Amino acid sequence: MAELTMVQAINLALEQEMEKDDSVHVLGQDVGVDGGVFRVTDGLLKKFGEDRVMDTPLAESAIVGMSVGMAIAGLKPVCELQFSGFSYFAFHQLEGQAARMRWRTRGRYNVPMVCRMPYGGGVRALEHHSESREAYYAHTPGLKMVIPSGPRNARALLVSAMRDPDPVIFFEGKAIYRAFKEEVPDEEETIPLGESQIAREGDDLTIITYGAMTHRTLEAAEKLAEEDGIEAEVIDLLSISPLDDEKLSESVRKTGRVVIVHEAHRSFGPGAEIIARINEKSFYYLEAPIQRVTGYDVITPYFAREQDYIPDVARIVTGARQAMAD
Amino acid sequence: MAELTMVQAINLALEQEMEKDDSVHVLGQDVGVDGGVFRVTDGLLKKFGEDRVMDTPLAESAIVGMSVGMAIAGLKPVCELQFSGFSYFAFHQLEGQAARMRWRTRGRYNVPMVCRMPYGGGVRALEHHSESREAYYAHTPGLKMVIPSGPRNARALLVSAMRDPDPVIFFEGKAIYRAFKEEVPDEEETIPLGESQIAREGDDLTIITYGAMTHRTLEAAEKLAEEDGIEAEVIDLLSISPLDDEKLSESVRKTGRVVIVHEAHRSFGPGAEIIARINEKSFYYLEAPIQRVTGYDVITPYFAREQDYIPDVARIVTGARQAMAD
Amino acid sequence: MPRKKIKLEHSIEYLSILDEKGKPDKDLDPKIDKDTLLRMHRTMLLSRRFDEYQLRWQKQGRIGTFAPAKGQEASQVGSIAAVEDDDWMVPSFRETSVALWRGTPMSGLLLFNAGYNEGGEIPEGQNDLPISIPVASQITEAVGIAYAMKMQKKDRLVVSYFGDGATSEGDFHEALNFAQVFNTPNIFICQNNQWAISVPREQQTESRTLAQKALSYGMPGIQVDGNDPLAVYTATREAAERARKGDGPTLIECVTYRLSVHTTADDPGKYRDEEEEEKWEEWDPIPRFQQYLKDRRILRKKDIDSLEEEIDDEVKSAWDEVEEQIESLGDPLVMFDHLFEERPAYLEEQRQTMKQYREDKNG
Amino acid sequence: MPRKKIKLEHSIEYLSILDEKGKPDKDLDPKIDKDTLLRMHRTMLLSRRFDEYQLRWQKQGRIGTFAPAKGQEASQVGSIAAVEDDDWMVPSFRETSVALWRGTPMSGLLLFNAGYNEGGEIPEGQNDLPISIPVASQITEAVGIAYAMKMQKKDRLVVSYFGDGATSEGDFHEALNFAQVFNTPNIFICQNNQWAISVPREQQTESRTLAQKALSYGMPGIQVDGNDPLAVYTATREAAERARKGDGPTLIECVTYRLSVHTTADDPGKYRDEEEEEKWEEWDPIPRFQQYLKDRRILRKKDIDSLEEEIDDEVKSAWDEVEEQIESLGDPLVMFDHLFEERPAYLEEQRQTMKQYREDKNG
Ligand SMILES: Cc1ncc(C[n+]2csc(CCOP(=O)(O)OP(=O)(O)O)c2C)c(N)n1
Ligand SMILES: Cc1ncc(C[n+]2csc(CCOP(=O)(O)OP(=O)(O)O)c2C)c(N)n1
Ligand SMILES: [Mg+2]
Ligand SMILES: [Mg+2]
Repeated sequence: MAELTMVQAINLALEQEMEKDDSVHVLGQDVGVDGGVFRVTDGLLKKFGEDRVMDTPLAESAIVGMSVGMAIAGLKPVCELQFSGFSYFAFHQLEGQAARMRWRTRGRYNVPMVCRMPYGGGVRALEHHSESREAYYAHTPGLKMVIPSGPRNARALLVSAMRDPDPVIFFEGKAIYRAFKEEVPDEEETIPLGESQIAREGDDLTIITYGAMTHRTLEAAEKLAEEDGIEAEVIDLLSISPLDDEKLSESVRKTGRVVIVHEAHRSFGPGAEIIARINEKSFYYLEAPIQRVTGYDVITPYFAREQDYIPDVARIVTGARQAMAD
Repeated sequence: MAELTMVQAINLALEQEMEKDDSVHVLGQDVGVDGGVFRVTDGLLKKFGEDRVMDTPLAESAIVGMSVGMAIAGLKPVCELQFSGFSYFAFHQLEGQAARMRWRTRGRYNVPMVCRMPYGGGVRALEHHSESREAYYAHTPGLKMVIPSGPRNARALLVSAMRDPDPVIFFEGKAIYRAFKEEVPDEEETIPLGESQIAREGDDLTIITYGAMTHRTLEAAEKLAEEDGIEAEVIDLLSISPLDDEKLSESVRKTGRVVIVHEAHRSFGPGAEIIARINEKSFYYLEAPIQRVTGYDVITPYFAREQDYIPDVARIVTGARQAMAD
Repeated sequence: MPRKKIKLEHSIEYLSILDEKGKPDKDLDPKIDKDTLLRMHRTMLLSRRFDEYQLRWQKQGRIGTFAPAKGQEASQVGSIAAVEDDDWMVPSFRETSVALWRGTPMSGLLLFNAGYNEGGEIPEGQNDLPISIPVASQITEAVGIAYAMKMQKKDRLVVSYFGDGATSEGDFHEALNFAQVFNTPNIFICQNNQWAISVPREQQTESRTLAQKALSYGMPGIQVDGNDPLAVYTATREAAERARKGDGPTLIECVTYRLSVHTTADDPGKYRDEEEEEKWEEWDPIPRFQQYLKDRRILRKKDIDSLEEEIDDEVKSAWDEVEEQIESLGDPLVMFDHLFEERPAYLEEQRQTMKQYREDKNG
Repeated sequence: MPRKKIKLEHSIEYLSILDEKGKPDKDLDPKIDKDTLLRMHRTMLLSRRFDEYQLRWQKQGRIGTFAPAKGQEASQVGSIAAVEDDDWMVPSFRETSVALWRGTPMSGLLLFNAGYNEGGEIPEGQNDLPISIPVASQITEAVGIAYAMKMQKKDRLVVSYFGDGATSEGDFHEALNFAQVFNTPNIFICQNNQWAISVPREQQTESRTLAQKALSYGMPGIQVDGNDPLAVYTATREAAERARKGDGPTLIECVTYRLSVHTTADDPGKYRDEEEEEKWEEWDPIPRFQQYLKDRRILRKKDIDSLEEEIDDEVKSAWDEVEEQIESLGDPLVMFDHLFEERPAYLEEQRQTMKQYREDKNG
């Protein structure tokens, strides 16, 4: 048991799985000698050698396409795209090859690969380094879309993702890479993909969120309890696709009021699907319109104004009060 | 005034605009000598020459990237991607360059380009030829996403798109390219982007749809009137982004019951955002859960089973009855 | 001195062995054994006849659109015959002759062309990827597979196919660069059939050859007469030897011609001259190869006649087979299979909806 | 005869003019006029000092991460000085020297690096695209602009910049192919600075030079000493002449070195030897160029001293300027501007929400 940052926890997951399973390979730009631009793969090259920790040329489509080929032929590639904002260079490979190979061959080939990428704002980075476009991948049949919210669940989810027989898109919130530490057990832990967690229990209101936003949401929930006496239940989705409909329904039916919080752009974003699911499954339990507290439908602004784009505690509180007031 | 198919109507829009405006260029694979694989650009090469009707090499990213450059420098490119299923090869150019250039330069450069592509099923085509992934583009800030439903509005919308100072993604339903003809006036017509049309008036139920699905929806509406005495209002969106919130609200507040019909995959699809908007703007008017009649969350099946994937009249009727019964 | 020519790693060669009349260059003849030669010939002929039947069936609406291999049989068979049966094969979408060589049943191809996903199933034991429709989309996969072979210390290489048009796509470039950097056992077969739908080779790129694109990666590249199965075989064999020795990938440009339509949705009359087609008809790889086989007394006129009959029966019975298969196929609910190993709840729900809907409709 | 070598359209040359001591090859010296030489020198020095100050300011948290041009000043200034002021310029993300040559105020660059979108504004009249962070992402745009120039019959060409790593991206390949096919007036400047973050040039691709990648497109390509402004200038000049004559694009590989960090988020100590850095320090383009200028008696030691002082003041006052600018900038609501020419209703709604929210918070 050690206190680890999320970067360290992900590193641990990779290291332990590579030790256990020879077929796991890590590949991407700067993942070897440099240990990754965020140091997530630090030390792996030394331990596992360059055949298994592969510094690739600068070409996202080939990184993903090569991973798909490796996965078909019996390896378990974990590829890193340096920022999710560059994954669109490989979009055709992700939607056209990774997501379809099992289906196209009626199960003859499957693609057990993980495509890791940092997402989201908060580290004073450049354009294209702060986006949160998980909806693209969640809308793509054949892909799973996972976003941990902290060291411990990041480790457990990544282990599950590496063992999953199908391609998993794995977003890592840059803002929480090193923001805090958590106890992470040495022994292996997994969390089934598709299962969310109740991050805080409450009866008055359901706040649904994930990734880096989970922490601001929890803060907001405390504030609501203190200042308004509102006890919010906070659901940390962990998987954006598949969505954990069951846990969502349960909570919504209990509280009747819902807020959704995400960094992603509002329109056609993850919040929309969550609203649609609740509409379908729990319409008659709803007492007020569901509130979306999200990024705006603008290009994610450069870092000086990024925090005005990303939902903050106050905006979440405002959204929650609105949901209660209606 | 002539009776035209949608292919002919789009061709007319291109021809008239190219005549009027020297800066309009058409480019893409096979758009010149061959007149486009669907013959949409037929005759243009002969009339305007190869400088303005450009057969390009086989590279989607360069087609879009080159168009962006042309647009920046004063031309008005209308590029064709052969099928929307291949647009992901250019996804980084669309989201990263076309959509961002105005914003990135604070308006110094704008990108008046149209990116046309056939979408959707129904023509017995191969894999990747039948998708309906407009949600990807609708979720992307800086892009407009337009889908006509027939010859006359296709022509009018394309003229608007070509004159729009910003990039427009223009989906053309293959299934309705030649399915029927409509009177299309010789004189210019335009429809403002972002404006939907009431395709059928009714007081009992609102059915929201667009593109090729509009016709099946209208058929379903007739059937509902005949068999159930239900008068459905059918809204043909025309623009997926921006959505015409006003017209949606008006209708929903009148009927209180809603069905959404689209070919796109269900989860994280356009229907989700429409539900979210209605939730936000007209929650208290809703009398029952909104029904989604959509494509499933599977790879669009090959053509032998495609019609089981695409919503048909009976499925729409079932969805409508459900919306009325709840 | 300060302005000097740079020496490249490789030079680009052109190779042909059979002349237009089917006479071989004696020194270069790869001396393929008789059985292999006959199997090559049979596959080429079968592919040709199968294309012809399929064109008819497509007109009759029995199958949907497809891409005939006519004219490219030598490029396809010459290359695939030069590697082992358990090497990997990664097609594009026009490799009928290759598929037949590998053992894919015609009924499978027909099923695919009739619009059934089940047609994409690769027979167990055959190390082939399925057809991928987007141009150049699985060249990177071929590199990944080759890398896996290397890691697993299997003596297997990967042959992958694509067209002249595909060389313009970014993925072609990225894949070949990766292959050379990771020194993978790949053979890249570019079937330059002179056309990418309506775009002629000369408009696709300004490089004199496609083979020279290998220089961009420090990779050996060679251009061969793609209508000469012996030349294609020889070049592939050499590439395979290099690959197996651990000397990395090769790009082979087969200069050939698409003698038929692009797909059945296409009308070449819109963009190319009949004269050009006629010129290339004279270079048809099948008669040329037959002449060579006859001259070597491996094949007689009457062998060809009886082979033609045999093939005719085979193709026709493939149709009967596929008709039966179609009848025995599951209902459309199968579209919910094989998305993931385990079907998640939301998909099962959708499946149930469809099931219910079909039951309501049918009864 | 049937196995023969193919002749390529072009051969690849290497060009250098200044030797390591700054002595020119007399025959090759492009004889640039004195004013231009001095402007080149000033820009290189300004760029160097500006980088140094920015590194400091970044450490102090005044600006965010950025990519220093240190070591590449000759590649950048040598090339941009060889074209006209109203030619187009398409940068990647490390072209500080180019931006300064073109007239971009340092305050604008600082504003950008301080995280303000307004810093991306291109001064009116300057035909430059803004920085684009994704590698290789606007090479295709450069081709589109060049095509537009050709169509509009303007005698303007387009110089675009990218690194060694960028040559691995598909977009590099697609763009160069399009440029040659459409015969556009493009000059592609590849700044081979030996590293793509931690990946050395030799692992990026196996081709001996990057210049030879031009052969893939039938395009002229040349490799030059990128730390020699005269060689870069000469090669660019030749390319510009070809482009203006309608003879199409050129690829120029400038062999140079990134003397500093990749960006301020990077630690080269993790992946490269100090020895290598020291070796390249000796080839620093600035002292070499200064020696040449001194030898030609265009520049004296004391001119350099006073120039250094001038530059120091200039850079410092740029910071004062940008501080003022930042204060005068609008509030974050500006993020809703410039998405579209007209703001659609849904965006205006979101803007109002933000406005309301800010008012509530502040008052
Ligand atoms: C990415 C992509 N873009 C466009 C198409 C449409 N398309 C199908 S085949 C083809 C031409 C391919 O030419 P080539 O690579 O020479 O192969 P050939 O058809 O000649 O065998 C095109 C443009 C496609 N399938 N995929
Ligand atoms: C598409 C894309 N992938 C990855 C990155 C992250 N990244 C930024 S710069 C860089 C290296 C670029 O190398 P090179 O092209 O040689 O340019 P240099 O930095 O040396 O100037 C990388 C990988 C990016 N910006 N864009
Ligand atoms: Mg071809
Ligand atoms: Mg570099």
